Amino acid sequence: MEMFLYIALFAPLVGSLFAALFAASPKTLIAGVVPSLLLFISFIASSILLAYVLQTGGAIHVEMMTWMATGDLYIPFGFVVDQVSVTMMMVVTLVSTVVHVYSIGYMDHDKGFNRFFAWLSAFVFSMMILVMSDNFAGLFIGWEGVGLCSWGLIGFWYHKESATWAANEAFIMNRIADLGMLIGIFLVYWNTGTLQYEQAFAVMPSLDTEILTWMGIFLFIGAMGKSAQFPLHTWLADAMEGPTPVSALIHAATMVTAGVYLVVRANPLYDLIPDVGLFIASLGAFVAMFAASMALVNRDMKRIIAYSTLSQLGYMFVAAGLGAYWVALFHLMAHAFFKALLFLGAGNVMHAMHDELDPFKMGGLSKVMKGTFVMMTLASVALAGLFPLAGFFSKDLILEVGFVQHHYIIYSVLLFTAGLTAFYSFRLVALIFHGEERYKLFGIHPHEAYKFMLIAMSPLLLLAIVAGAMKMTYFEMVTAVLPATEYHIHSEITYWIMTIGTQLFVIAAIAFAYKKYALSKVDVPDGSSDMEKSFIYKLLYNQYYIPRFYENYFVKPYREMSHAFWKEMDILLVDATVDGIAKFIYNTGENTRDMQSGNLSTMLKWMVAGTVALLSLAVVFALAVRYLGV
Amino acid sequence: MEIGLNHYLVLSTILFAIGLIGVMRRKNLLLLFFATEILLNSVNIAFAAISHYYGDLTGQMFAFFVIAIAASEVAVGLGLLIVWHKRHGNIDLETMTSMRG
Amino acid sequence: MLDHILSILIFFPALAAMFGFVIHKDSIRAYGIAVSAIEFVLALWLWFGFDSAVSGMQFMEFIPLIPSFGINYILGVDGISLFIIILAAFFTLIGIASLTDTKNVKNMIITLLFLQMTMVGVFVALDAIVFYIFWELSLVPMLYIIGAWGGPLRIYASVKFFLYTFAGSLVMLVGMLFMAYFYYQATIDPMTGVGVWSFAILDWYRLILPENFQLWLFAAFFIGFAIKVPMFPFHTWLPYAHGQAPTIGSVILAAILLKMGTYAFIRFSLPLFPDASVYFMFPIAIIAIVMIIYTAMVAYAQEDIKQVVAYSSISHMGVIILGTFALNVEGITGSIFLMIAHGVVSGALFLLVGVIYDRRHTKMMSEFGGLASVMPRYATIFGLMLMASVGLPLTINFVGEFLSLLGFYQQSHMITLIAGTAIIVGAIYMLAAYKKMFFGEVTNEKNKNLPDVNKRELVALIPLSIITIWLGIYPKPILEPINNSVESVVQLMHDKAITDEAKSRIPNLIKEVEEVEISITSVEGAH
Amino acid sequence: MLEPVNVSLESLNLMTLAPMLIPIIGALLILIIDIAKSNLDKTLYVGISLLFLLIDFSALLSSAGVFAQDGTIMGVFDLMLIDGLAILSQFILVGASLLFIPLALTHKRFHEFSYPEFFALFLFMISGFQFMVATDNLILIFVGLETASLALYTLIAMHNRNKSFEAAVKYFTMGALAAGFFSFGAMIFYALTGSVELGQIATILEANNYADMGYVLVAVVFMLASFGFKLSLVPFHTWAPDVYEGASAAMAGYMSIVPKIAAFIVVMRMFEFLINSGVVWLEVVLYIFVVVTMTAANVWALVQTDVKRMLAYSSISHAGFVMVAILIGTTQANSALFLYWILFSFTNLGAFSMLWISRQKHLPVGQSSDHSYNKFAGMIKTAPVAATIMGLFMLSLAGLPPFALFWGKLYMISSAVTAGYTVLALIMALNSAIAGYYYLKLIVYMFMKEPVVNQDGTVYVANATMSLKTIIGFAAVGTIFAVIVVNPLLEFITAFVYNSGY
Repeated sequence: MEMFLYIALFAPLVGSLFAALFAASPKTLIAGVVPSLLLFISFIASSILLAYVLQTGGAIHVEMMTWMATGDLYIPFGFVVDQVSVTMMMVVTLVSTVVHVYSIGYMDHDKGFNRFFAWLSAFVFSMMILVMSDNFAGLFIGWEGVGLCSWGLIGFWYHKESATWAANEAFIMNRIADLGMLIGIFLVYWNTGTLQYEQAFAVMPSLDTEILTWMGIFLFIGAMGKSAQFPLHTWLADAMEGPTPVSALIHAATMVTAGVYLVVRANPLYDLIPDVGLFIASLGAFVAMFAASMALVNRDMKRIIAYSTLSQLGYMFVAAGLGAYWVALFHLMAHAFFKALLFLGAGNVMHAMHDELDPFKMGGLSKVMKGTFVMMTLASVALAGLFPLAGFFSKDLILEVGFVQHHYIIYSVLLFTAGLTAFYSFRLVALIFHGEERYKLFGIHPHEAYKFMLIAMSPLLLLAIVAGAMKMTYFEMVTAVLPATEYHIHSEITYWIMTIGTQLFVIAAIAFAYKKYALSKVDVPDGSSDMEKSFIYKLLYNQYYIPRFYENYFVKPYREMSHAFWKEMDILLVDATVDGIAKFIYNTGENTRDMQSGNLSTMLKWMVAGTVALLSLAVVFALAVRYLGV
Repeated sequence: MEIGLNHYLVLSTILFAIGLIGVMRRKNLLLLFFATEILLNSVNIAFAAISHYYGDLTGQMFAFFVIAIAASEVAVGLGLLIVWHKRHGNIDLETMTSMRG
Repeated sequence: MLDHILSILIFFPALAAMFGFVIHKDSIRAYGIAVSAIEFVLALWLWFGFDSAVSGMQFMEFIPLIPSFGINYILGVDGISLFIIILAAFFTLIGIASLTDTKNVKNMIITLLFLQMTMVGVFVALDAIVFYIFWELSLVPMLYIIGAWGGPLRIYASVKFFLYTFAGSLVMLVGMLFMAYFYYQATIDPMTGVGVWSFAILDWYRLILPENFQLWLFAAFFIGFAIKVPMFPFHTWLPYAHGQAPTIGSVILAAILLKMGTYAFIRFSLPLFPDASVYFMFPIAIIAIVMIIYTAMVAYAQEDIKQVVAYSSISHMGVIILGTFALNVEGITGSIFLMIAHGVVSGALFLLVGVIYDRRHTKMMSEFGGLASVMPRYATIFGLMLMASVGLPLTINFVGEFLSLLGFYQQSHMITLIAGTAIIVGAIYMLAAYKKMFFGEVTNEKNKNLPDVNKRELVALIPLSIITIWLGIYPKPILEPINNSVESVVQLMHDKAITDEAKSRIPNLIKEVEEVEISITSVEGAH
Repeated sequence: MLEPVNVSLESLNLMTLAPMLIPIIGALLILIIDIAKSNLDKTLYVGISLLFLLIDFSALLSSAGVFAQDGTIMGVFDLMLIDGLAILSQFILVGASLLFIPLALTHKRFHEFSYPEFFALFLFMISGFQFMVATDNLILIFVGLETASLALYTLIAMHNRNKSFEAAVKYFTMGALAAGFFSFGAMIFYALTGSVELGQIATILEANNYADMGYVLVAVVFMLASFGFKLSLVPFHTWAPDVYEGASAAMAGYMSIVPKIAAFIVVMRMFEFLINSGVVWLEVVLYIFVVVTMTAANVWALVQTDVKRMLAYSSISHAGFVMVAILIGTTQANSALFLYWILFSFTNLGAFSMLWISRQKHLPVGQSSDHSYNKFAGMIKTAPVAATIMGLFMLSLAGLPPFALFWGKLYMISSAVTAGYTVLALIMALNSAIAGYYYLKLIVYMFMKEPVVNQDGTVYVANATMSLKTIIGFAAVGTIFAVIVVNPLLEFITAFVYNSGY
């Protein structure tokens, strides 16, 4: 089995390096095909591992080699395939295989075709390390690795200012969180003496709650950055500057869920500190609604989906924070499928619309893009959580968790957000695919994407539809390592009322969206309507002014302070002091050199003066000795 | 009043002071040399007096040596002075300022 | 031959440099490459012959120099110095191989070989005065390199570099003389009343000083080392030196010369003055924080790419200092590893800056933009080094930074948290610089047809790239010998510590080291 | 009725006079040869001088051997005092003279060397200095001092330039004043103790426990002023820069070494017993002198534009540095003085010889002085070897290891440290750093600037002959490989100093 583990892990790396060989040369199809194939192999290997894990119920643990060892610190490259990581591996390899194949078509005309695949496969490799590592340091490798690849892929079109800016923003913001993560790791090491999950978690119950709390908080700060939780969320929306497959893979299905994975992985720790868990859940609920609200009014197709991702991550954190780790992981998986599907669909639309992103400028595309239309609609249904698609099973479960644990505020927030989700999802679908064909005004001739791209997407569609059915199998599998709490509402009636109520609420929201954006006439907004002038709209449209706040109160002061430090402090103070001392010495010489006037008379006077001075000193001293007895 | 050792010493000191002042004030090289001669000779007086006071010949010997040295100094000094005068036509200290700083 | 390998390592380049005078200037480059290659092979041989399991000094050599005053030519190498020596040999080779300056190339190569002698000498000397000799001598070739091949402000920069360091090390010299005197006092034989003069570091290790002496001596040594490192606020010579130096000068300066300071902290300050090290731990940590954050911010404000790298060096040196003063095995090992890592990475970055400077004769970032599409290979290697510089895992820097910060975390959580912002602020200036240089459209006509990196440049850059990743993934071969030597240093410090705080701050590894026996409580005449 | 003087030759111990008499004989021989046949070539006189100096040196070696066996030798009615200090300083005196004499064999013809009197005077001067160091009788010190000084004034003047005369006059006048000070100081000592022998003076003063402290101090003041002049301590230093500039470079280099070591010996004999018997005043004053001399001279040297003048100030600073030894007064410090001075003489003579070798017959057009910094700009391009050697001397003067002077500085600072003068040690160290600047300045000019005045390298070796090159090579080798000789030298010096009771 170890062989399959290594195949699963390293196949993407080989693919990446292979593509990187061609990075500087013009487009070669093979640079896309080979990594895709290798990823497929990785997927197969993961599947075999999954089968193994399912069969035996055990985990595979390997230690490849030592990474760092000094003092008491010992960090190996160790990998573990257990129920949790194999789930993630499946999600990662599957979605990325799909995305790779899709990208062969999507990036068809791009100059950086080869480079794209190098980065993309490298990303998958990092993600695999992240999920498979058996220790915190290894996790951190993957953690930073995905950050790097995300930087490279967001800034893939590096000639675009906005893209590179977004890439740097994403990297730096992630780094802020990574510091938290790093400190968390230090805390783990100095308190447990090891960074291996197993051993560290084994020691933790004996530790002080305060220390554990700090540990939990710092590790979660790391998770907040990767999973773009408030207040470190702004990078995710900006990350949409990258090519759409990237958004699908990284910013929807995999990387952003790393934070959730971390919390799930560290469940023995978070079980010990329910207060932190509650905080995580509350933040998750807040983010769920917060992000959904921004999605309501946004006019950028990809950003809407990105906010939706953010919102769904909030859901996952609610589940994870409340101790329902398997639920979180289940939603993570389901979400990966339909969200990736949604993004890839959006990619098709973008291609068709020549990179136009404003859904108000589209409309009626269902006629020309049937396949995409079907897929995106179904994905949206899944996202909205309608029976019997994946979202229904996973998302409603989170609502139940909140309810069962008596966190009613969280529950209501999530419920309300479910409505918002349905609304904005179908607002998007309606604007893109229904109504008038507004794009004609702009002289665009849309066309459906390549067949094989649609075929590539189909596994995701399938899973988005059926994933819910795997719930119980899944439950049995992962609870081998995660707390096996089932969340049943005690009264059957309450359960049915809640479920049906939620469904009705969601359907109502969808209907409202259709009524507003599909059935009535839609104009391209120009800022003149009453709604656009309202405060709420502006607030939401400007993302609560948070990016502006960051720009004005962090970025700008930092820039100005840097400049001041350089010009005022370094040059005018520190360096000037050094030079000042040197100049002082030099100028002393310059100012006193006239003592050497060259005039013999003066020279003689100096001599006599020196003697006289000495004489007076002598007299003073002699008097002192005589009369004071010094 | 009897002239004692102290009187000689005071005289010597006064002469020495005069010499010093001369050294400082004179701008004429020749007069400057005179001032240095006064310096040395003031010491001679004291040496002779002290020698007499102690009844020891060392002081007088010292005085002789000082005289001899003063003489040779004058020889060298005048030599330099003459050369200087030949070249510059004066023996004014104020003109000797080609090197400074 | 292994018995005298250290002497050979020191004097072979010097001797070769002498012969260099008679070599024709057309073939001097080949000569230089050959000599430095041999030196590099010798250094590798040293590594090969080095016993990683031994924590003490190896390949010791002893020749009496001024025995009546306790000055002897004592050499030795342990895990702490071994890799810096190899690095020095390596960078000289790379530097000569990639040398593009054609002006007075003969003088340059001869100077570089002399410089190599001093660099190796500093790291193998086990006698304070011999150490000091090489320490000071290294200034001269560097002075010449900056002053003769530098930019418009070269003379100011080189003189500043020289005098600043020189002044600092003279204070250090006074400290050394005191140290020798204390040793003399401590070894006075009550029968004869005569002591033993010794400048041998290993002798000094056995000396336990009262705390107040330690504090003063620590301060004296500190000034010398801090200027060399350079630590804030003594750092201002560095931007000038780097800004004006030719590529090769910057490479060697950043890769090796700065390491002398941090190495000296570990070789002298820590084991000689354990209590003072603990006493000054927090003030120095705060300076390190200032170095990390402040200089990173200053780096962000720079307009000249070379200055960015220069200030980034200071920032990284801050992390090294922090790791050193963690006073535990993790931290010190990390800081030594980071020395090597920073050497490789900053050396490579300066080489990379040199590549673009050779093409455009400007280092202003505003002149560039969009280079990624014109010079993709260059952009890739630069990107790799940039990522190494910001401490991405699986690159060489990460190992060092991680261990350094991890180490200091034991001493202070808050300071580590603040110092940890290194990974943030580092990313900010580096990414900003990279964006300015490589991203965007090519706007400047002159940049449209720049050739990508050529073979000669690749010869230097590829090995560095490989090392960057190789040691990031598999640091063990280096980490292990370092670890062993550091353990003995830490144990020595623990054993020597006299204050309770120092005893508790410096971990006891329960490991056997040479016996510490001499101690003095007061010294007559010292006030 | 006077008793007939009955003196046995053995008790006179005339051998003690031998080292002083040898140069005198040589000088007389030169004069006689000149009378017999004039217009002989200078090489003859150089040869004779060298010969006699070598004989002198071997005579010194034999007295060193005697001293090593029997300790201090007295002779000639106890006027002569051959102890370790005397022998060591004479080694330096004669050794430096040996290095100086071949410098007369320049490529260009210089006025002074064509006169045999130059060599005669030179030998007289050496013998004067030798008398000065080999006695503790104030009369003999005075006579030796003046013999040497008067000869020296003449030697400077013989360079036969306006500046040389000016320098000679200045030096002479101030020297006369210093002579006055000396004799006045000696007079007070005599008045206080009735003796002119330093040993006896010390004994008597200690016997009455410094009852007349005020008068002792006055005597010390005059002695200080007199030797302050000789040692060029600030503010008695004003002659030095001008005289160095006016004298030929070779002469200037010689002057920076030989007269000073002689003066140092006298000062050591005179002041150390005072310091050791607790005359705090002297300690304080010397402290001030040392610090001021070191620092002020350094600061002035910074702003010079002429290399020779810079070296003049630097010599003043070095003298201040070495004066520390007198202040400290331990055996280690006194040994450091000799070690320092021996190493310094190599280096400094080498540096001045480099100036000498580049000396043109006449001032080049557009230059105000012979050795302006500008003259050396870009020297590495036109005369690489000369530039390297010059740079070497500068580095050594700056105290950069492992060159000669570093060891001197090291040992000197160490002696300060050992004696508890911590602050002084730091001041010494920092002064070395300041000094670094002006030495570096020349290096910067030579190695890093483009040639401005001389595009042709031959100017830097305009004066070079085999003998000059040999001397410079000798100095350079000594400077580089000093580390090898430091240990035997140190052991030798320490033994001699210690056995002389200092």
